[in-house]
Amino acid sequence: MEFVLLALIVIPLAVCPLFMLIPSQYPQLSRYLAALAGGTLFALSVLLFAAYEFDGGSGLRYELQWVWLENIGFLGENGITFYLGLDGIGAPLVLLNGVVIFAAVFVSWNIANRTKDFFVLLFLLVAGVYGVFISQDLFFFFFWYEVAVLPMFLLIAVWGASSEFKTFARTKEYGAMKLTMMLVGGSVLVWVAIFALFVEAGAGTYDMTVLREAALDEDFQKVVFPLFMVGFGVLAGMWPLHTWSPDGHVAAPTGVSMLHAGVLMKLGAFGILRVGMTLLPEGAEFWAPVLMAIGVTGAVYGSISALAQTDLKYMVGYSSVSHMGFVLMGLASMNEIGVNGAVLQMFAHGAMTALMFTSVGALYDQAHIRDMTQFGGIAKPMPRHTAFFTIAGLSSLGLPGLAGFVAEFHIFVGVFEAGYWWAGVLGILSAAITATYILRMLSRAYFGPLNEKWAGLKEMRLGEQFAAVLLIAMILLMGLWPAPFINRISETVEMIPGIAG
Amino acid sequence: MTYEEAIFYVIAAVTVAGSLGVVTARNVIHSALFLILALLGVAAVYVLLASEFLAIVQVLVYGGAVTILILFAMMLTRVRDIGGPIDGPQRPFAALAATVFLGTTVLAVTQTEWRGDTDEATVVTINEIGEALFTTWAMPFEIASLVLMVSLVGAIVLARGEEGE
Amino acid sequence: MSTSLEWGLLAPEILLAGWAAFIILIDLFWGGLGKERLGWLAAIGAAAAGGLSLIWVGDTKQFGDLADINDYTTLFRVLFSGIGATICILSARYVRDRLLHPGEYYALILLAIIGANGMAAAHELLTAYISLELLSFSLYTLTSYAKFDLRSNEAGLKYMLLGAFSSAIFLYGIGLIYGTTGSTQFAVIGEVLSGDTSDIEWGMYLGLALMIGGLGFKVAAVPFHMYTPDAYEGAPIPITALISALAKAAGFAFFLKLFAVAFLPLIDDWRYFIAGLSVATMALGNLVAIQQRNMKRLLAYSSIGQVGYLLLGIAALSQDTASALVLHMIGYVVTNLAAFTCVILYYNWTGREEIEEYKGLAQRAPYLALCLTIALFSLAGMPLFAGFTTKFILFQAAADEDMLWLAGVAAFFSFVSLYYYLIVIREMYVGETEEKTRFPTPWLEYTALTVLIAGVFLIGLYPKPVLELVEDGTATIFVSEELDPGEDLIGVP
Amino acid sequence: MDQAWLIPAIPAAAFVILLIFGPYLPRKGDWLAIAAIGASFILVFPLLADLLDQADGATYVAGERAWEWLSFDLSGVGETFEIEIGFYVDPITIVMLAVVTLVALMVQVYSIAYMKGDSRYGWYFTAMSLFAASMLTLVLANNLLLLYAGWEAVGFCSFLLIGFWWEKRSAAEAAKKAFITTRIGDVGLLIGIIMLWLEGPNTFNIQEIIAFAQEGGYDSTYLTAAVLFMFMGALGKSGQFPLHVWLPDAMEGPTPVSALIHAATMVVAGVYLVARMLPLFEVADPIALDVVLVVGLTTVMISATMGLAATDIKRVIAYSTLNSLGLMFVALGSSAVTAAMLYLFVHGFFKALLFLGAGSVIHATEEQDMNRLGGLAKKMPVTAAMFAIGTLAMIGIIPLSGFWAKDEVLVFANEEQPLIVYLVLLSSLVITGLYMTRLFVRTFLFAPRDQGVYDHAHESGLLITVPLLILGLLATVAGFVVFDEVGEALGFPGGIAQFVFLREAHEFEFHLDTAITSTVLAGGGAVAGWILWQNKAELAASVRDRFAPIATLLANRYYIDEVYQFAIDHIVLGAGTVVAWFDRVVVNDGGVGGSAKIGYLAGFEAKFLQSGRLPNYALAIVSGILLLSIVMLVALV
Amino acid sequence: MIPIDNFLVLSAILFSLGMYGVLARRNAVLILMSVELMLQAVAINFVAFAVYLYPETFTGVIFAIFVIVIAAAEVGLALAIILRLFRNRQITNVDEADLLKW
Repeated sequence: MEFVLLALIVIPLAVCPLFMLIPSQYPQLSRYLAALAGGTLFALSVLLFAAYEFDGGSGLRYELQWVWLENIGFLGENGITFYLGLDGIGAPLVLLNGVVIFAAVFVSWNIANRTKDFFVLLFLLVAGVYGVFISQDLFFFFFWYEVAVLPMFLLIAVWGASSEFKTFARTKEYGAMKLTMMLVGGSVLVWVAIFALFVEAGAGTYDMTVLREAALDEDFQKVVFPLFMVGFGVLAGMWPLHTWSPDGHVAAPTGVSMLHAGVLMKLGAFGILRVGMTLLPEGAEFWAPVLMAIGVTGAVYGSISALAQTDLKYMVGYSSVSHMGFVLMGLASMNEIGVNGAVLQMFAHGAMTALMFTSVGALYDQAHIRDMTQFGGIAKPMPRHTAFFTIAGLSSLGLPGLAGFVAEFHIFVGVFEAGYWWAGVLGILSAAITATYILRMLSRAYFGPLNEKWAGLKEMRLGEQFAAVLLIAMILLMGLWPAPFINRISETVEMIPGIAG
Repeated sequence: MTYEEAIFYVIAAVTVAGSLGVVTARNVIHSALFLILALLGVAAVYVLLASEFLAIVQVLVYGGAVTILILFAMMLTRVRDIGGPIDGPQRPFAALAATVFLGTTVLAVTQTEWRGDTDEATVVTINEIGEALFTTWAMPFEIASLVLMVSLVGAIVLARGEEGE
Repeated sequence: MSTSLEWGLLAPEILLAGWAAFIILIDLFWGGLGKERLGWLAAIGAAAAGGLSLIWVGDTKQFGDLADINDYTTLFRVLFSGIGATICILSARYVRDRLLHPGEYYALILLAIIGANGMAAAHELLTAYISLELLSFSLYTLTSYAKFDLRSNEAGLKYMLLGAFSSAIFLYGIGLIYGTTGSTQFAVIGEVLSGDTSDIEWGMYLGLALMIGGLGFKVAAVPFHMYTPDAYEGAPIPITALISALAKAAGFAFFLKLFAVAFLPLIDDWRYFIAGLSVATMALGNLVAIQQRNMKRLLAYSSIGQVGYLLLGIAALSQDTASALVLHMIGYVVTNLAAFTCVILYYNWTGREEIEEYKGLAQRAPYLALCLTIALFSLAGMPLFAGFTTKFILFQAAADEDMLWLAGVAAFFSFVSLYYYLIVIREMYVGETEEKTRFPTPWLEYTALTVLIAGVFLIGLYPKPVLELVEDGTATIFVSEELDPGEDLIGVP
Repeated sequence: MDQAWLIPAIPAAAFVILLIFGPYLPRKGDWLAIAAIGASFILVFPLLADLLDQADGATYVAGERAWEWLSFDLSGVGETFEIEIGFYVDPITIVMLAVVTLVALMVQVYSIAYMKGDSRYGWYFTAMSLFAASMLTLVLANNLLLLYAGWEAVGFCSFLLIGFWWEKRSAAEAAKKAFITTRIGDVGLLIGIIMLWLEGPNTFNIQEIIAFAQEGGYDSTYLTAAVLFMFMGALGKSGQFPLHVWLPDAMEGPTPVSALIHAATMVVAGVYLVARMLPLFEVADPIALDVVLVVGLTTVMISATMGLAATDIKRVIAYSTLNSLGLMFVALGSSAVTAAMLYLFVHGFFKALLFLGAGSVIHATEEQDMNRLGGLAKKMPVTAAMFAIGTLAMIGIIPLSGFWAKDEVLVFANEEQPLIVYLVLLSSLVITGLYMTRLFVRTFLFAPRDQGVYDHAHESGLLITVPLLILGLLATVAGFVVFDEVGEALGFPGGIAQFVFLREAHEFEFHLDTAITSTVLAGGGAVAGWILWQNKAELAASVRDRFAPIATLLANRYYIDEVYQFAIDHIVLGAGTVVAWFDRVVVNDGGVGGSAKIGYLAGFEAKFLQSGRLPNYALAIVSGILLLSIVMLVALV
Repeated sequence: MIPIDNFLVLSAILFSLGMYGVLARRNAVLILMSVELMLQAVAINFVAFAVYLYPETFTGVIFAIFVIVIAAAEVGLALAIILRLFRNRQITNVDEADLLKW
C-alpha cells in the first residue's frame, strides 16, 4: 500500500510531461488523459480512505521513508527525508482531494484555449496538495505547500475572467497577483517559523515524528506558534488576511476555484493542525482564545458580507471565508470534539464549495454574467442545476442529513465544551445568516417567475452533472453516515498532544 | 630635525603640491603637468625609502610613458576647447569626504603601534627582488603579464578606427 | 635554489592562456573558420581546461604558498570553465551578427576564466588581487566591446573608472592589513589576528573596512552596486551573462576564502557589518527591481538581490553556511545562465529586451517561455527548482548560527522578489501579440538551455550529490593549515 | 415494539423510490406514497396494543430501541461522545403518530383530485412522503439530536411544499420567509440542545436528560436558559408570537399542504417538543412556564383579532390555527399536558376538515377571496355541511370535539393561572365565534356576491368529499374520548386522559360552570357574527367604519410584517453592505493594497538614486566606505 | 632616520587628494589621473611597510611593483575607452554620459 501513497504524488507529476507530448491540435486527447488521471487518483484516494484503519501505534500507516539529505552541514541523522505516511486526519482529506480533482477535470472539460497547459498546471496543483496531506517531513511539507501555490498565478491569469462592477473593477491579473502574493507572503512566516523550530529542537532533522517528541520550552512555543497560525491562516482564509479569497475566486475559472476553495484553503487549516498544534501544544493553548476570536469574526463577518453580495462567485467566496472561520473555531476549541468537527468541516466544506462552484460555473458558462439580481426563475430551464445548487446551499446552511450539519454540530459542541459560549452562540447565528443569504439567492435567482431573457438556458453538461453527482454523493455519505470519517479522524486527533478530553 | 628629515619634508611638500595641482588646476593641461611633478616627487620618496630600483621604474614608467600617453589623450579628445566648469556639482561633498577620510586614516595610522623596527629602513637589493619575482612570486608575475596583454588587446580593439569610421 | 614550484599544478590556466592565443591566431590567419565555429572552439578550450582540473580531485597541493590546489579550487575551476564554455556557446550567434573581432572576444573570455581561477586558488592576497585585476580588465574590455553602441561604451567607462577607483581602495585596505599582520598569506594573517591584536587594532579595522568596501564593489553589495545596472544594461547580452555569473561567483569564491581563513578570528567583529550590507543589498536590490521595465536591468537588480542572500551566508559564516553558500551560488549561477540564455535567444531573434516586448512569447516559443518561467521561478525560490532548496538550506544554516532575524529578512525579500518575476511571466503568458511567427529553434543553444534547466531541476529535486561535492570543497578551507616548516623556502613571504 | 422504526422508514423508502423512479412510475407514483402512509397508519395500532399490554395499572412502560450512529472516545476518563438513532414510544408519541398518519393519509387521498393535472404532480407526492417520514422521525426520536434532524427536515419540506408553485414570486418569497423564520427559531433549539448536553450526562438521550434534571443535576438558572432557548425553537416552528409572520404567508402553498403541514402536523411539532420536555420546564424555575403561557396568550389574542380582518378564507383558517396553537401553549404553560395533547388530537381533525373544505371551495370556484364568494351552500351542500361542523368544532359548541378539549384547557387555565388569563381566554372565545361564523356566513350563505364564481361552483368529486366526511365524523366523535368510560371501551384502562397523562391518574370531571360559560360566550359570539355578516353585511361594514383605525390595523396584521421587513432590509442587509464595503475598501485596498503600495513607492524613490552619473556612483562608494570604517572603528576599537 | 609614520601620513594625504579628484572632477581623463595618484599613494604605503617593518620578506616592494604595472595597464585601457567614447559622442565629461539611468 505504501506505493499507492507514492502514486498519489507520482501520477500527477508524471502526467505533466505526458500532456506536453500531446500536440495542441488535439485538445480532446488531453481531456481524456486528464479524465483518466483524475479517475485513477480518485480511485486510489477512495482505496486509501477505505483501507486506512487505526493500528494503535502513532496512527501513521503505509509509511515510506527515503533519505533525501543526511549528515551534511547542520543536518544530522536522516535530516531531510521524503517521508510519506497516511494518518487519520490525512485520509479524509486525501479522499476530498481525489473527489474534487475528478470533478474539476469534468467541469473544465470545455476549456478551449491551451487545454493541455491548463491540465498540466491543474495536476501540478493536485500533486502539491496530495504532498502536503501525506508528507510527515516538515521540509517536504513546506515544499509541497509551495508547489500547491506555484501554478495558481498562471491558472487564474491565463484562463480566468475579469469582471466589471459598478464601483470597482477586478481584472483577472489583479486577482491572480494578489492571491499568489498573499499566499507566498503567508508562507514567509511559516518559513521563518520552520527555521526557528529546527534550531530550537536541535535534533538536526525535519522528521515531524521526531520533532513532536522534542520538548520545546514554553516561551519559545508561545512566540513561534503565532507565526505558524498567521502564516497558514492566510491560506485558510483567516479573517484579516482573507481578502484574496473572494477576489481570487471571482477571477479564477470554475475548475480552478473548485480545487482552490475546495482543497487549497484546507491546506492552511491542515497546516495549523498538523504543524502548529501538534509540534507546539503549549503555544497553541496560549493562543487558542485569539484564534477563536479570529475564527468567529471570520465566520460572522464572512456570512454578513456574503449577504450583501450580488455576484454569485463573490457570495460563494465569502461563504468559504465564513465556513473556514468555522474550521478555525473548531481548531481553537482545543478539545477533541471541536478538532474532529474542524476536520469534518474541512471535508464537508470542500465538497460543498466545489459543488457550488460547479453550479455557478455552469450558469456562468451559458449566461456569461453572475449578477444574481438579473436572473429570475431559472429553475424552469435548468431544473437539475437548481437541485444541485440547492443541495449545496442546504448543506452549507447546516441542514441535518447533509455533511454541513454533522461538521458544524461537532464544532459548536466543541466550542461550547471549551467554554467559549459567546463564540458558540455567534457561530450558530452566523449559520442562520448563511441560511438567509443562501435562501435569498435561491428564491431571487432560481425560483419566482422566469425572466424571458434566460428562457434559452440549457441544462448542465453531462460532465458537470457527473461531477455534481459525485460531490453530492460525498455530501450525503458524510451527512447520513459519518461513522467512517469520525472513526479515522478521532483516533489521530486523540494522539495530538495538548488536545483536551 | 636631522638632515634626512629636512630632505623628506622638502620632497613631501613637492609631491603634495604636485598632486594638489593635479586635483585643483583650472586648466586641464596644467593638471597634467602637475601630475608629472607629483610622480617625480614619489620617485624621490622611493629613493628615501632606500629602494632605488622602484624609483627608476617609477621615473621610467610614469614619468616617461604614462604622462605622455595622457597628454596624447588630452590632445586627441580636444579637451582644451570643451567649455563648462572643470569640477562637478558635488565638489563640496567631495572635499568633505576626502578630509574625513584623511582624518580617519591619519588617526588610524598614527594610533597603531606598528610591529617591528619602525625607524630605520634596510636596503633591499635588486637581485633579491629579481629572484623573488621569478621564484616566490612567479604566479602573480605570469598573471600580471596576462593583464598587460588584456590591456593591450583591449586598447587595440577599442581604440583602433574601423574602416567604416 | 631549487624551489618547490610545480608549474604542472597550473596546467588548466596555462592551457587557457595558450588556447586564447591560439584563438586569436586562428581568427587572424584562417578567416574561413567562420565566426560561429570560433565560439564553439573557445567553448571546447574552456571545457578542456575544466576537464584538466579534475586531475587534482581529492588531493591538496600548494603552488609555492601562492595558490593551493585543493577541492575548493577544483570545484571553482570546473564551475568557471563551465560558465565560460556556456557563454562562448551562447555568444556564438550574437557575435557573428553584431560584433567585430570575435577572436579577441573569445580570447578575453578565456583570460577572464584564468583570472577567476586565480582568485579561487589564491592562497595569499597578491595573487588574488592580480587575478582579480585580470578578471576585471577583461570584463571592462568586453563590456565596451560593442564599439559603436553608445550604451556599451558608457557602461564600459563607468565600470572601468569605478572598478579602478574601488580596486585602489581595496589595495589600500590590503596595505594596512599587510602592515599590521606582516604577511599577505591568509593562513598567516589568520594566525596573527587570532593572537592579541589590541596594539594594531586601528590599522587592522580600517584595513578590514576598506577591504570589505573593495570586495563589496566587486560582488555589487549595495552601497557599491551603482555600476551594476548600467554595466548589465550597456554590455552586450552574453557579457552581461558573463558578468552576472563569473564576476559574482569569482568574487564570492575569493570573499568566502578570505573571510573563512584570514578573518575568521574577527568574525564577531565584522559579522554584523556584513549582515547590514546583506540587508541593504536585499532591500534595495528587490525593491528597485519592481520598478524595472528593461529585462537586463531587471536581471541586474535580481542578481543584486541574490548577492544579498550570499552575503547572508558570509555574515553567519561557519562550515555549514559556507557549503550552503556555495551551493546557493552554484544554483544561482546555473539558473541565471538559463535565464540569460532565454533572454539572449529572444534578443538574437527579435532584438528586443524590454519586458513589454516579451508579450505573447508563450504562444510563439512555448519551450523558450517555459524555460524562462522555470528559471524565474527558481530565482524567486519556488519549489521543484534549485532556488527553493538552496535558499532553504542557506537560510536554515544561517538560522542555525543564530542569525534567525537575518534569515527572516531574507525570506521576506525572496517573497518580494516573486512579484517582479511574476510580472515577466504574466507578460509572456497573458500578453497577446499580433505577430504569430513561430520561433526557429536554434538546436545548439536549446541543448545548452536544456542542460541548464536539467541542472536547475537536479539541484532543486535531489541536491545530495552537488552538496557533497561542495562540502568536500569548503571542508578544505576550514581546516586550519599549519605552516608546514621543513622545505627550504627561499624568501618565503 | 421493535418494528416502531418501520413507521418513518416506509415513507422514507417511498420518498427515495419516488425521487429516482417517480416520473417513470404509472400515475407518477401517487399510489405508492399513499400506500406508504397508509402502512405507517396501520402500524400505529400494533404499537398501541403493545403499549397497552405492558401497561400495569395506570402507568405505561415506554419502549425504546437505539442503534449507535456515531461514536468516538474522548481521551478523558473513558468517556465517549456518542450519537444514536433510536425511537422512544410512549403515550404522547402514540397520540402524535395517530394524528399525523391519519391526517396525512386523508390529505394525500384528497390531493389526488386536488392536484390532478399539475405539471409537477409526481414531485408533490415525493415531497409529501419525505415530509411524512421526517415528521414521524421527529415524533419517534429518542434523543434530542435526531429530534433536531427531523425538526430541520420538516422545515425543509415545508419550504419545498410552500414553494411548490415556485413560478409565483409570492410563493417563492413565502417559502423563503418560512424557512428563514423557522431557521432563526432553530438557532435557539440547537443552543438549548448543546447547553443541555454540556452540563448534563454527556448524552443527548431525552429520558436520561430529564432524569438527570429531576435529580437536580443542572443548576436552575442554567436550566431555565437552556429550556427557554429550546422554547425559541418551538416558537419558530409553531408560529408563536414573535415568529408567527411566516404562517399566514405559508398559505401560498397548495391547500392540502396547508391542511397537513399548517394544521395538523408541523406546526404542532413545537407543542410536542414542549410537551416532551415539560418535566424540564417544571424543574426549571417558574419563569419558564410563565413565558410559555404569556406567549401562548399573546398569540391567541393577536391571531383571533387578525382573523376578523382577513378576507382570504385560507388566511382566516391559518389565524384560527394560530389561535388553537396559542391555546395549546396556554395549556402547556399551566403544565396541563393532557389538555394540550387532547386539544392537539382533536384540533388535528377539525382544522384539517376546515382546510380541506376551503380547498374544495377553491378547487370548485378557483377563488379564495371571501368578498367574491357567498351562497355556495346550495351548490356545494356536502362541503358546506362539513365546513359547518368544522366551524362549530373550532368555536367549541357543546357536542363537538372542540368543546371538550377547549374546556379542558379552560379548566386548567382557571385552576392554575391567575384570573386575568382566564378572562383573556374567555374573550378569545367570543372573538373566535365571531370570525369563524363570519367565515362560514360570508362563504356559504346569503346572496352570492360574484355571479360568475357562483355559476362556476359545483360539488367536488368523491375523492374530495369522502375525506371530508371521515374528518367530519372524527371531528364530532373525537371529543368523547375525554370520558373515561369511552376510553375503557376502547381498551384504555382508566380512559384516554390517564393514557396521555404522565403523572398520577386524574379522572375527568365535568366542570359544569366552565362548560356553561364557554358555551354561552362561544354561542353568543357565533350569533353576533351571524347578525353582523348576514345578507349584505351592512351592519359589519358600519361597525368597521366606526372603528376604522382598528380595522386597518388588523388588516395590516399589526404592521409586524412591515417592522420585520424594515429590520431585515435596514439592519441586516444594511450591515451586510457596510461590512462588504469595509472589507473591500478598508481591509483589502487599505491594508493589503496599502502595504503593497509602500513597497512599490519605496522602490520608486530608490530608483532615482541611480542617476546615471559616475561622480554620484563614486560618492556612493566613498560614503559606503566611510560609513563602514568609521562605525567599525568607533564600535570596535 | 625618518619614522615610518611620516611616509604613511604622506601616503594618506596623496590618497585623499586622489579621492577628492575622482569625486570632484568632471573630465574622464582627470578622473583617471586622480586614480593614478591614489595608486601611487598605495605603492608608497606598501614600500614603507616592507622596508621598515618586514625587510626580510619585502613582500611590500613586490606588491608596489605590481601596483605600478597594473596602474600602467589601467591607463592604457581607460584611455582607449575614453577615446572610443569621445569618437562616438564627442564628450569626455562623465556626468554627460548618463544614457543608462533609473
